[in-house]
Amino acid sequence: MSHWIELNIGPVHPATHGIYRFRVKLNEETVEDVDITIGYLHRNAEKICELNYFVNNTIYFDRMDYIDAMNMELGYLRAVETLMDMEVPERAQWIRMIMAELSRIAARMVGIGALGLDVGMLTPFFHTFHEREKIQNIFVEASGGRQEVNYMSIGGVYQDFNDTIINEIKEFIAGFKGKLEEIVKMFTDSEIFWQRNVGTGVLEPDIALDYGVTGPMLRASGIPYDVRKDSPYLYYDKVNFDVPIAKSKDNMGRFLVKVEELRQSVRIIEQCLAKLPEGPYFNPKAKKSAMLLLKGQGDVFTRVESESGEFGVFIRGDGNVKPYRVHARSPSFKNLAVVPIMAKGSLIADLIITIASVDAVAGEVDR
Amino acid sequence: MKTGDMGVKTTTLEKALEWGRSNSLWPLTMGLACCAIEMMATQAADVDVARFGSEIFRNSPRQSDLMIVAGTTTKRMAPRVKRIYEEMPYPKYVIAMGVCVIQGGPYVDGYSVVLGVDRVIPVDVYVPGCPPSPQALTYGLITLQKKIRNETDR
Amino acid sequence: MYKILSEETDKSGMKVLNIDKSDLVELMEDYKNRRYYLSSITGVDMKDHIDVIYHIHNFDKNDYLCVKVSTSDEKVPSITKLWKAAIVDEREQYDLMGIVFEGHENLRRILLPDEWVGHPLRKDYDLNKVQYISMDRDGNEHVSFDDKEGW
Amino acid sequence: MVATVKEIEMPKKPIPVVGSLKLMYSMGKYVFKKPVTTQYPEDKGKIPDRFRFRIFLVPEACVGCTLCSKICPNHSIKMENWDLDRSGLENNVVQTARGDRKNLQNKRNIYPDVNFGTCTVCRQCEEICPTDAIYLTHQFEDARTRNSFTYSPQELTMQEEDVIK
Repeated sequence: MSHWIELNIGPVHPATHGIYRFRVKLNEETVEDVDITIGYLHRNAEKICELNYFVNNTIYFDRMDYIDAMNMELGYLRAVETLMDMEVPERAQWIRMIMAELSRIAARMVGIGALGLDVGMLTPFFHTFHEREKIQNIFVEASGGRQEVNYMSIGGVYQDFNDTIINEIKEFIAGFKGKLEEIVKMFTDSEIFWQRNVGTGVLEPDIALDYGVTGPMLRASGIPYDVRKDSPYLYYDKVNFDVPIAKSKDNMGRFLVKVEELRQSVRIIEQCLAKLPEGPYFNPKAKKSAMLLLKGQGDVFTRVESESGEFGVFIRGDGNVKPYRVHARSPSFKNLAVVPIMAKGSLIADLIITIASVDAVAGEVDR
Repeated sequence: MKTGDMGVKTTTLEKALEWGRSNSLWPLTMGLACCAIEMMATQAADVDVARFGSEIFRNSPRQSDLMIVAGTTTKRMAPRVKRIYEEMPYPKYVIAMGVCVIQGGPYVDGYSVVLGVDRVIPVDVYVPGCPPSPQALTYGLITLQKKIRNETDR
Repeated sequence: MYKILSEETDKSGMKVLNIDKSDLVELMEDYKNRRYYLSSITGVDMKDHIDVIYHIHNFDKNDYLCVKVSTSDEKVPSITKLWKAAIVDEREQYDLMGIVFEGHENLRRILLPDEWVGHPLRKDYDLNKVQYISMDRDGNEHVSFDDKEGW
Repeated sequence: MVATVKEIEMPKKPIPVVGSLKLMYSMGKYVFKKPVTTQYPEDKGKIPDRFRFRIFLVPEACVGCTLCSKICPNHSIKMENWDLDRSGLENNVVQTARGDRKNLQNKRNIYPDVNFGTCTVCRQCEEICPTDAIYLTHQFEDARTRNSFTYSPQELTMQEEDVIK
């Protein structure tokens, strides 16, 4: 005899990682259907972007995927620079690459720490946030902002790297390698983590493609798609790194893919530091006096690999100092839509882990 | 002691209560947006807000007496914030963290953001910054403690 | 058979196909059979008409393609039958831009409450007309123009 | 470009009791390590040079060009009329290469006032300012119990403690 329950999770709930509302239809303990309500953090960034100058809008992109601000800025600025035919000096590109990878590590640290909290482990949270704090100190050292950095400008970066920053990054990388293995061991040595992650939240590759899922979720389903590799931006074609995939398609696979990506990020940063050239760090075309006069015309759609997947930005300019239309293709928005498929037939407790492994960020889902 | 023992005793009792309240503020995790991450960082090892008696971030409004509204409050979220605030037991305090919560922040031009959470619930301490660093939030907490002990009004 | 009105390359080096909206489903079906997947849907309000821009992607060939449709009566055929990714995308564009996707089974607002008046990303949307949201005991949201009812 | 794909190996499945003991050991190690917590109000920790928070103003250098109010993404900066000559400020001089002189460039006598209740610390006003008159400093301890964060040009020249008074 079946017993139907409708359970409400959210909008404010520690397991939702942001403010979404999950209405779960339960057959005793088994999830039959999940109805996701989003929009509690709809901050109309796309509308405001139309009212502002091109230079202003980086701050709204910072706040989309707020734990991975550097990649969001990069996504917007790539589009703007393509629109304006603005060239970025070599040094600025390498600096951007280092910062993007550091930002990816910082974002993953939040994601993994929060996953630990959901499984019931409090300790990894403190370790991951300590590592994140170190990265944020580097960001402050470079830009002055901790989390929403506003570091990259049109045609380069606002402030140059100096020796202190480079030394700090080197120090961090040296310490992080060992620390990461220790954090991973904390998870994989735990019997509970193992039981709750293996075999839950299975996502088949054809469903993932059909729903437009990208990022670590797609890679964990066995499809090696990474924007950094397939259509390289910055100098990702000049560094060596691997695209990790997992065959298991479950939550454990996603966790391991994310961890492996961290190792690859460390590898990329090391190569970047070795190759960092001297030279100007911004394009003189976008200097002080011209900041408000930058114009663009035409359509452009560029994409970068953010921590949760393929982040695309569409901009249409009408030859004015303000963009005509800005649209962000946010990966979390698509990734979250597949949760009902992944959770169907699983236990209610596994739904929480599935949501955590999606790593959706509310600011990016709702924009 | 000229005005009678009772008066003196009540004030000292109140002082003791204030002192006790101010040193055991248990915050509620009201992480709405970007500032939530910095709020988590405040709880984590590097700043460790537990040193001020804010021992643990509770997930239930029934168990907490301090609501840190961290992040943009949209119009859709405002009724829910109010409902959660009403569920908290007295005495309750509110810290508005970040400029979005104070006056709308970067989204003042928009159509879906509440321009200041003090239109919805009463706020005790405002912590500006976008987002405020964990130290700034800790300073806000100290300000709140001082306010509870009637030591500051700024 | 569908007809491509014009073909161009945009600034980011992406191939752009301009087509008529009656050919949309047919063209998309053809590309779906060639293992293309939907990436994003964007609506642009050009005041007298609305441009709907589809970005599709082939993972094997690593090829990105842009399909542009223009509509003057706010109606475009839905492609949710081809890709499930279109469900949320079309709902978002309906919500913010007011494009009606014909054939979409669940075309409701997704980011704003159901009672919201107007589509905010339209160029003629009046930002000075502030709308306020309140919630009753059951959790249903109500929208009004009166600042006493809601925030 | 051919993607270099790396398939992930599953780590070894933990043996139930041994895994937990290993975890206990790895966490127990930290008992003997130095604490990482900064004792905040007493010790402010390491504040990097470029850390920026509250906006300050050098009124002698401001030329009243209104660029900062134009670039501010959310209109936190507005220009306000403030007569520097009559404000009683003693060092009403601007230091230039040609010597000290009065702030004659600011003919309209307009100076920025900042609403810190909406300022996102994006530092674009500092970037665009042609004379480096507006700048951001380390000062982050400005929590208040009232929702009044608008700083007049005069208050922008003062330290936080003086503003409260």
